[in-house]
Amino acid sequence: MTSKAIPDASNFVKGVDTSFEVILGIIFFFLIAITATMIYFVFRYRKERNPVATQIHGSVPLEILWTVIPTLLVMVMFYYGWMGYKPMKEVPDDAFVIKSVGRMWNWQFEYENGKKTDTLYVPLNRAVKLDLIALDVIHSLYIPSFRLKQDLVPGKKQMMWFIPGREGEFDIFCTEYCGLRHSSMQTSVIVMPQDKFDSWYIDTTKTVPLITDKPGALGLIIVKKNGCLACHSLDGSKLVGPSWKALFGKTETVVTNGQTREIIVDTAYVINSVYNPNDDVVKGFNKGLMLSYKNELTEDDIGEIIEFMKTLK
Amino acid sequence: MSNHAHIDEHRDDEGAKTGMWIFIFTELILFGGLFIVYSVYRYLNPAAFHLAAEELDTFIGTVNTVILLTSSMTIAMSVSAIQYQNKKLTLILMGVTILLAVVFMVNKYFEWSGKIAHGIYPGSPTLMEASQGEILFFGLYYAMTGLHAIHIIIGVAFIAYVMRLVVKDEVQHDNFTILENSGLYWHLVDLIWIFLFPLFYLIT
Amino acid sequence: MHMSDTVIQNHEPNYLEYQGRYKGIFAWIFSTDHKRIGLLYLYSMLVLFSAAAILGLLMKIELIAPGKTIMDAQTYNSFFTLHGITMIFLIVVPGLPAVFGNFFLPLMIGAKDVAFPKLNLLSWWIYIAGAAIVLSSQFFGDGPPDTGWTFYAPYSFRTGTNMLPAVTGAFILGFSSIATGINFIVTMHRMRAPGMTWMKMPLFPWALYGTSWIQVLATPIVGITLLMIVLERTLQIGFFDPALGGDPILYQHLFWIYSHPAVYIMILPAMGVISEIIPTFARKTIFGYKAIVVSTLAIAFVGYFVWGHHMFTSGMSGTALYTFSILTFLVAIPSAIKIFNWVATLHKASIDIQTPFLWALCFLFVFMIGGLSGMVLGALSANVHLHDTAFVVAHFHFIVFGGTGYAFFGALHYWYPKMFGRMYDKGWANIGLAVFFTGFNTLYLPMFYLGMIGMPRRYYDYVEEFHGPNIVSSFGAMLMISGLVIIITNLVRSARKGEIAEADPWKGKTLEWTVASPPPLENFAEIPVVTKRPYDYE
Amino acid sequence: MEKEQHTHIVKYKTYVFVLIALLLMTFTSVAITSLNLGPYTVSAALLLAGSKSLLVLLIFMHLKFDKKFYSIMVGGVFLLFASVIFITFLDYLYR
Ligand code: HEA
Ligand code: HEA
Ligand code: HEC
Ligand code: CUA
Ligand SMILES: [Cu+2]
Repeated sequence: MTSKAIPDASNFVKGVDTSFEVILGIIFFFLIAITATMIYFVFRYRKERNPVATQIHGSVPLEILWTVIPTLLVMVMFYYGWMGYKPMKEVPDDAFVIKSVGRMWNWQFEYENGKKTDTLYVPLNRAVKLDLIALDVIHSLYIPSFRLKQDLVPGKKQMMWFIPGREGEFDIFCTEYCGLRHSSMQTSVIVMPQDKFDSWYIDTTKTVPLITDKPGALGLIIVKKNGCLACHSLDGSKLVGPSWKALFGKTETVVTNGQTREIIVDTAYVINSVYNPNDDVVKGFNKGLMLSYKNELTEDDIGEIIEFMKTLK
Repeated sequence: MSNHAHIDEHRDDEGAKTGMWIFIFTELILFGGLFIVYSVYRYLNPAAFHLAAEELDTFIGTVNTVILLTSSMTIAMSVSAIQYQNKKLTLILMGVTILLAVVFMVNKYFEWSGKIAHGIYPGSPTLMEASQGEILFFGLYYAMTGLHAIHIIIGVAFIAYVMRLVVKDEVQHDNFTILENSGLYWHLVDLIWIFLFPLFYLIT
Repeated sequence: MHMSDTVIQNHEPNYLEYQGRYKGIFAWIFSTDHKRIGLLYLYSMLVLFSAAAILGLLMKIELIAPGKTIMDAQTYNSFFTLHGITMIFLIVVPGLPAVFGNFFLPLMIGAKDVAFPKLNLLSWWIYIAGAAIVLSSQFFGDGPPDTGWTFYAPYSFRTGTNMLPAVTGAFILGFSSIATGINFIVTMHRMRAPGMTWMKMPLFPWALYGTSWIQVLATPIVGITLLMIVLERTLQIGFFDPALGGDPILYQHLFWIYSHPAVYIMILPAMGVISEIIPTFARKTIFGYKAIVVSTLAIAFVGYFVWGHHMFTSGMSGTALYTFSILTFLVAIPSAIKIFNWVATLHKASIDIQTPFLWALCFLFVFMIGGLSGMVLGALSANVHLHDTAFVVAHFHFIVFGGTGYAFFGALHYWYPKMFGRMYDKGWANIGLAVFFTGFNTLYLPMFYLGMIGMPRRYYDYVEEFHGPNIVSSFGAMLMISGLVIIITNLVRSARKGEIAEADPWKGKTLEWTVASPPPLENFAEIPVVTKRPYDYE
Repeated sequence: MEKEQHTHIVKYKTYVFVLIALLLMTFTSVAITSLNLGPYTVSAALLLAGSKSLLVLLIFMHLKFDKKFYSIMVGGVFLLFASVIFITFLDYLYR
């Protein structure tokens, strides 16, 4: 559909683009023909050239003609649209399943062997099925080059599937408005040949990074993978949540059950903030935006995050 | 016709009635939106709706139905009464309608406060423990009967206003469209209840 | 009905001069005269339109380059929200009926006023109250709302911003819309001049008739839906919150059950205006009067059943998907019929090319682009790719701004001499139109392309790939605004300085041209008796 | 505008009969639900509610005595609403 369109980027590109082109052909014909007729009439029958109008009240055959023909044409359009769409709902049984989670405002992909990434890796020429889960509000996973889009609705199981046909990296956007950083909810899908994909898939060293001497390095990785930085800045600027700069050890004003109080940010407080974000809501911020990470993060993980926070002086 | 004020007070009884009917359609559709929500959630949670409906008291519901139907009759009769030029009867019938409406509201009050005393109200801890279907059922119960109750209050106000006009002889046997319209409004309230009743009280 | 030669030269005060019980501004804001109410709406809307349009311009400036240009993301999000709410709920939905419907419906059917003049004034007051409440959301609380005009659940009750006033305001506006609808329907049923049978009624009133029914029968749905959002936010009643068992997709159903018919509330009166302008300047009766009437009613009716095309990617059932897709295609047919009849009217006409006619021609062109791009969106597979991209934004600006907006300006230029008794400068009007039209296409055509290559809508920031077309588009916005400034300045200036207009400057044949310009207070000294069809040039 | 005369006066007796019919139907529907007819309970209750509302519309609200035009409008509105519900359920029934 675009100048850079890759006809086999996925198995759906052809169906979608065909329907698009058929419709485009029909509508361009009408647009040009009608505009041309209109301009011709205005030119030919302007007052100067045709001082007296001929009164014509209508014509039943003509009305029938221009009702029936467009009706047939729109049915053609419907047909192509439907044919291009139908395969999108017919998933092959042997598809490679990846759990895809959308939350404000990042993506996470979980593979069957437990690997988790924020970029989608898929094998070339193999049916891939994404199980789509939204944790907070509606998001929508959109891969323009694949001509694919599906909303992720909280509380509802959705899926999409495709067979990638070209090696390379393609954009993924979130196309359902989901708040402040909706437009930054981007990532990409990386298509690799099966053998390359396999070695990537088996390689677990990537998920257990080398523990460097630098304190907090592991914490930073955990933070990145869970998308905390979508809401928390490290440099003191205010995003959706409070900045983490010099957070640990500072005195924070929070609202607990409607009561305003002061507390010192210590380990227990951070753990509780991550597990039950709505217990103590930092003054000046909104309740309900941060979700609990009870199922995602262990206390050890949070310990690493705290190590990382301590480095942010 | 030279300098006198702009005449906008032309009288058109049929037009006023048409307007009232169209307004009634908008009210029906307003409730219609809630009925759509109700039917979808009922379809998705049949068991929970069943269970939740047991909580409601069919007896109070039936009594209130009888009350509303009777009040609907009295207001309809008042239109005949004014046409027979029986002012006193008209006023009595309208008064009875209002009285019945008040009884309805008193019943409603006891019903609601009973529920609330049991800890069943939107956002209550008891309800939050319940299944999602039950939360939806009671959410809809409060929203729909609440909106209906607001309509009762508006209807009573409307009828009371028309009663004043009858007293002042501004509504008479040859000029009673506004009485008819207040009656139409009251029947609308009745009409909605006719559906609310089985949907909430009788699906056990 | 030929009364153009017997215009009543009375010395009664016209509606602009008349002084009643109140003086000064009160003579306007408490007037029940349909003409004054029409102008009240016109002025309120011009102010609101300018405000919302400037938000649009600022958004375009922001989008001229990726990353932050002049505002941050939160501001951008609240801008398109307010822009969308204002444009839709405050301008294009009420727009044509409230301004031109109020002013011209009674004149065109030979009545002295609408059926319920007091209710009519009340509608305006409700409108102002609703507008004030919507706008108040900007100034207090936790910041301007940021949900988009669609208020999708569950985001709309998760966000911490000031949602309640926006939603409540939109809810209140619904009553204004409903009251106007009721008023118009009854007016047309009860107050047509003697002899004006339904099939002798002009097409603008017909369009208003269809529109009014949609207003009356669809608006309550959005009313109750918004009310549910309010209850959900304040009382924790779980209507749409998945955590409480609600279904967010049901919210979308309810929202679009209203909001799709609402797009026909916007376009039907616009089509009505075009059906008036074309025969007048073609000096020719309209081609296929009955076909146009029938297609008006058909659009109003079928338009109720296509709402699902806004939800093709939301995860509806397959059955619903293809039903909605087929119905979407079918609803295009009546629009097509109208286009064909309008063009056929030009055949063997004797066309007087004046500013309103040029607006009508431009309308036809941009409306076709907007409507035909709707065909692309109605096709399931193309929609999956294009949904929620800039393509949709281009579609609806072409059809909402290009359709309703152009018709609004066309109507303003057409009826201006009747409303104000003066003529604008035709030269400047045409120059303004030319600049505006060029800018319009430069602004929105690139957005079709952006959508095709995958740029999502409601995007504050975008990847480098989308930069080029965005520059062109932003440039177009500035060009278009220059055009608008010329147009509006010309109109504002001419209201005082323009030459005096005669009663029937365009040689129109409908009843409003038979009275003086500006019309006398009571419209008709004597109610006319209609014997002929509306566009009778024989 | 000429003024139409409301000529038809409904007799008190008619209203009383209608009320009796309405009450009977109410009690029937209460009785039916305690019988437990399974899935038919709801349809029976709704059917009765439908007949009740028809009576209210025709007699109490005078549709029977008014111009046809009112009945057509009311019918149209109910039809429209039914179609909207039907189409909404095309989604939920086939998910
Ligand atoms: C005035 C308002 C208006 C009007 C009249 C229309 C008219 C139409 N609209 Fe549009 N639409 C909107 C306003 C409008 N729309 C808005 C505001 C949105 C976005 C909402 C949001 O998400 O914020 C939207 C979104 C929208 C979508 C959803 C896109 C998405 O989000 O995925 C779709 C999908 O089907 C659609 C389709 C159509 C169709 C088929 C018509 C048809 O009625 C068009 C009919 C007209 C023609 C077809 C042209 C004239 C005919 C001819 C030239 C003859 C030849 C024709 C043929 C042979 C077919 N519209
Ligand atoms: C009537 C409807 C209407 C109109 C006319 C417009 C007009 C404009 N819109 Fe609008 N737009 C919408 C309805 C409309 N829009 C809707 C419904 C949305 C969706 C919102 C959502 O997503 O929720 C939207 C969204 C939207 C977006 C998408 C945001 C996004 O998805 O990221 C953008 C971006 O560029 C935009 C831009 C513009 C621009 C530049 C104009 C310009 O054309 C405006 C130009 C006009 C002017 C600037 C006028 C200036 C005039 C004066 C200064 C005159 C002075 C006055 C007097 C003297 C009296 N609009
Ligand atoms: C959707 C946005 C969002 C995301 C994602 C998010 N947070 Fe938060 N966070 C907030 C908001 C808003 C607050 C302030 C309100 C509150 O205290 O609940 C907050 C508060 C906090 C606090 C308390 C800060 C203070 O100043 O006292 C901690 C600690 C925290 N978050 C940790 C995390 C961690 C760790 C992650 C990632 C695993 C994370 N957050 C992801 C929005 C987010
Ligand atoms: Cu996630 Cu937009
Ligand atoms: Cu639509």
